[in-house]
Amino acid sequence: MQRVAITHVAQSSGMESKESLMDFTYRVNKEILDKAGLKRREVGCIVAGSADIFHSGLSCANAFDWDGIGAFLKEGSRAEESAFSFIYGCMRILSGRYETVLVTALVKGSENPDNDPITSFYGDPFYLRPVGVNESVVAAMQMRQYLERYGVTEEQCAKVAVKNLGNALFNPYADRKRRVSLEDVMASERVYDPLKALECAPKSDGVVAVLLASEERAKTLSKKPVWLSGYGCSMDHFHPGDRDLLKGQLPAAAQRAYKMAGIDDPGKQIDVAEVCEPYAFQELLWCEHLGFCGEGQGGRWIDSGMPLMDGALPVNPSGGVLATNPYPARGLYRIAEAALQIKEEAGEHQVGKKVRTALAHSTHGFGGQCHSVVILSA
Amino acid sequence: MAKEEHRIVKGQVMVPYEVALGKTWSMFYDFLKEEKIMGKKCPQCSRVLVPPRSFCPRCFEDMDEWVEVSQEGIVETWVYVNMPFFAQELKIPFISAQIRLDGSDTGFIHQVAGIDLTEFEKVREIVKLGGRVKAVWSREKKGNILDIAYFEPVK
Amino acid sequence: MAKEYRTMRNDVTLPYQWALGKTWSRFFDGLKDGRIQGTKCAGCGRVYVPARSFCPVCFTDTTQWVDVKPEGKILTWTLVREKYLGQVQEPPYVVALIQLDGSDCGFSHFIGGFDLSDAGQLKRKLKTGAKVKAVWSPVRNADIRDITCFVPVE
Amino acid sequence: MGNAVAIIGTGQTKHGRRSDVCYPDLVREAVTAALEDAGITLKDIDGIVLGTMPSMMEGVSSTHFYFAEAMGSVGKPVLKVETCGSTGQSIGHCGFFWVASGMADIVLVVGSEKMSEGDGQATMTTVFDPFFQRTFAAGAPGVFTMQSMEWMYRFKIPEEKGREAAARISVSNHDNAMDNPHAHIRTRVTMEDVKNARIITYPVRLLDVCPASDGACAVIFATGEKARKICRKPAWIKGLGFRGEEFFYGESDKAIWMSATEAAAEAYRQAGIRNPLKELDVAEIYNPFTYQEMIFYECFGFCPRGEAPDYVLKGTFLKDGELPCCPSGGTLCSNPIGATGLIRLAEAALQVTGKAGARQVEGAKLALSHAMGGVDQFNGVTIVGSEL
Repeated sequence: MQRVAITHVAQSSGMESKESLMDFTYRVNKEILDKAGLKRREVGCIVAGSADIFHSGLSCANAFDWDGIGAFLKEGSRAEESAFSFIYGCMRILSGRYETVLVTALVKGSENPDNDPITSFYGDPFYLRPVGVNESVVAAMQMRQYLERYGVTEEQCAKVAVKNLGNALFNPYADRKRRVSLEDVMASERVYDPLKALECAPKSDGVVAVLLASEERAKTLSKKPVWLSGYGCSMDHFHPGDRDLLKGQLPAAAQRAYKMAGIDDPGKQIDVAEVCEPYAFQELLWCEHLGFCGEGQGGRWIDSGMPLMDGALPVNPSGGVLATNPYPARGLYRIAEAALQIKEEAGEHQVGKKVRTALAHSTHGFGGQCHSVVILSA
Repeated sequence: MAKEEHRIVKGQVMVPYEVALGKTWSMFYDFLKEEKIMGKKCPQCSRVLVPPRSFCPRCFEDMDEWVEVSQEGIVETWVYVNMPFFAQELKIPFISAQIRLDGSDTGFIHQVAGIDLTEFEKVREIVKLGGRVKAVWSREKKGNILDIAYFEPVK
Repeated sequence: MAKEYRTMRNDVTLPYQWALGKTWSRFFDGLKDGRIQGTKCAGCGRVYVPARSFCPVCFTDTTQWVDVKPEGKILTWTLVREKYLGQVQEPPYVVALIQLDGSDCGFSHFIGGFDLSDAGQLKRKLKTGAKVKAVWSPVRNADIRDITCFVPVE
Repeated sequence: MGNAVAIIGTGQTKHGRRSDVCYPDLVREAVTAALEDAGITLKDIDGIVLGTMPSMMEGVSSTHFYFAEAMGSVGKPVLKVETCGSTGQSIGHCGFFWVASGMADIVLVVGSEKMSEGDGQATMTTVFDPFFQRTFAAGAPGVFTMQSMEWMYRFKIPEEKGREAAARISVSNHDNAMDNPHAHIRTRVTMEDVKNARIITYPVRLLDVCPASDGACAVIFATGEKARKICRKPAWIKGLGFRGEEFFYGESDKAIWMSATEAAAEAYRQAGIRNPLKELDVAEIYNPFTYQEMIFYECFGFCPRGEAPDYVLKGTFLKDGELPCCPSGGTLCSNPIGATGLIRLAEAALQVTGKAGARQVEGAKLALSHAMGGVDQFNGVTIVGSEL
């Protein structure tokens, strides 16, 4: 069977950029090609990751993306969420038809309205949108159930924000850089009760690119390629009321990825995880679903210190989505960060332990309607 | 009253965005204020692109060289637009045209006006593919594409 | 958004006319008449509100219509304080998932009818599992806002 | 070619103004039809690919959420792929690669659009950049007219001849649509009707232009092994290509249209086709405008540059001609944009498997399908055959 590797990674800062989206995209793609020593023309295929509604008011995002991602007259495509783009890029290589694929995700959150009005357009115009459902509303309702069903405390949820924003101080690409205490988080406005302002992700700018290569090509392009060893994805019901918001589809997505990667004890076999947590408590819930701790144990898990930077299974050493949230690009940021940890190129936020296997997770939609899990190995 | 079996719900979506021009496009508009049309030249393929880019999409190299192009050019193609649609900016009838400005290597999209546009048959006697047009400037410059008011046929 | 670098406004406004289809037209006609109707799946027996033309789990057409009670229990809720563009109403307001008696899913709607600024009252009235009932709008347009909101039943 | 992949089932809605159904139900109609055609159930599906045109065409963004149940994706992996008008081909390509990668055995691909719910031309205007070109955009007709005029001028095609050939294309597409139960527009038109129809943007008249349709299409892809097991007569994917040019209209030459030319060349290379006019048995071209269809004939190598009108006038592309084009009635008679490119692929698959009913081209073994997207920016091509 063909294998696929990430050979190079490039990313922009998550902070507000003064550049046009086109130039902003170009800089990062130019950088990754230079790093790999490749010309645009030499890349086999290019896949963009961008979403129309998050795309500065430009419909058919791929049209505007095309020049900046270097895709002029090249084989290519676009997926609407960047973990989708990543796996589509991998499929192109695994098919044996391409040796290299460049995957680039891009957005300028600073040009868009806030995430709450934007995500309300996920809702249908008849039932959900007219009663004010958006991603934060569903997350808050999910959090309330999480607190009540398992007795997880608000403080335990707030600790995620403290941890991730703390980690972000060591990540030069992070958007929100501010040391916050547990008291700060707890005292921040309860914007969607019980969710507090500092527990909700910002909206960020961000361009991130990864270069994928076939096994043979990867070995010539990079001294330390990072291999895709597992992938899983799963979609949930549209109406939040049709699901148990605390069960969801992440366990199914994770099981698919673990099966492919031959992982049966994720808490032990995974060395570091980059988890998509647009709301603080979701990191705890997702860690349960990923099998890092038992059902309802998310609160104890963070109390134990396991997911801290120097813990047994560091989660979001980059600062995660709470620090940097370029919405449609955030999945690929997780994947890129996981790859950097394996490559030992994460710089100041490189975790203390040796990383052989890393997990990257992406989610979007109301209460995590769709989840993707990627396992990378050295 | 018999109820309709299926119905339509009307609605509107308004999403505001504020997009950055970046350095290259900001400068392009600054040049328009001075009544100059500037393009950028690719160091590799030597093409001059108007509107300018900070990079050449084909060669994928930075373009740093500004080049002033002519305010006159050839109509590569045009269309007489006389149909209204939602949120249309220009009053109909208008002419959209692709103009190859002398000294550039790309078609520049703008409008042709300055003539009586009411009757298509008369318009096509004046506006022709391959015909020459030149820029007419707006007196007041607002930093947008209509700082060039329109292109008019050169007699 | 006042920015120190050059930007352009790019406001996208688009008009829509969304088709309800047969099932949802009938559901909203019901609301206009003061009835909340669901559809029942012949396969799994679940009752869905709002009504569905097919069972979201079994993927088979639903044919049986059932009336559910205009009351039910709170599954979860949030108090919205955040203000944002194009919001459906002025905050604060409460959005909840409500399981209507006789149905097998959560129904998204507002909870109101009391002073939301009183934290004590809020906590007392908005307990998960607490009973709520629909308040009908005096003006009905055959849409989801024909129910003004749900109010706690003491 | 690597791993073999085949189409084992297709399904389409009745296209047209479908205000009788809500959007998810429209999608489900196509999905159900495709499953029935393949003789499998949702349980057999390993993954689902969805695509529409821009998210805001119908005012709901990221519709993979809204359609989760309608496309049968709950509990399954999904991919949402979108490339504007060429979406239909791009999602087909994604279905192909998902199966070819070995990560899935059977993948369901769904494309849809409900044009009656939004304002198509106003939405398309938002594809143009807000900095330079949107001010002058006049929806799709404006652009396609500019392109057609440039092409005729470049190759010195007399206006009368262009008009005559375009009218012939309109007449033949309308004739063909009479054989297609899914088609939106099913009325015969005469040459005189076309030439006297209301002017949209000169020289393009109403009957030169596609309708705005509601519709969905689903296509099921499988590994060669599965296909042979499940399907009596699969349609094999022989070659595919997708190309895009610069974003700004006018920056590349639309009379030559490199993206269309090179997308087809890539697909031909993979399929081993050297003389498309001789080797292809049928083509389903994305032809929202009559004049544009002729430009595609040239880009796809069906005839030399500038000679498409001659070939049209001698009947080369008629149903009984040397290379029948759009026996389904084409995009000109049904255009639910996000589905349209996939419909072309589905129609091509039906042709090479002998399942096209009244629109069947006798003995068709090798077929080209195509879609175009953006402001004349993108082109995707897929070639299917009755044999691997």
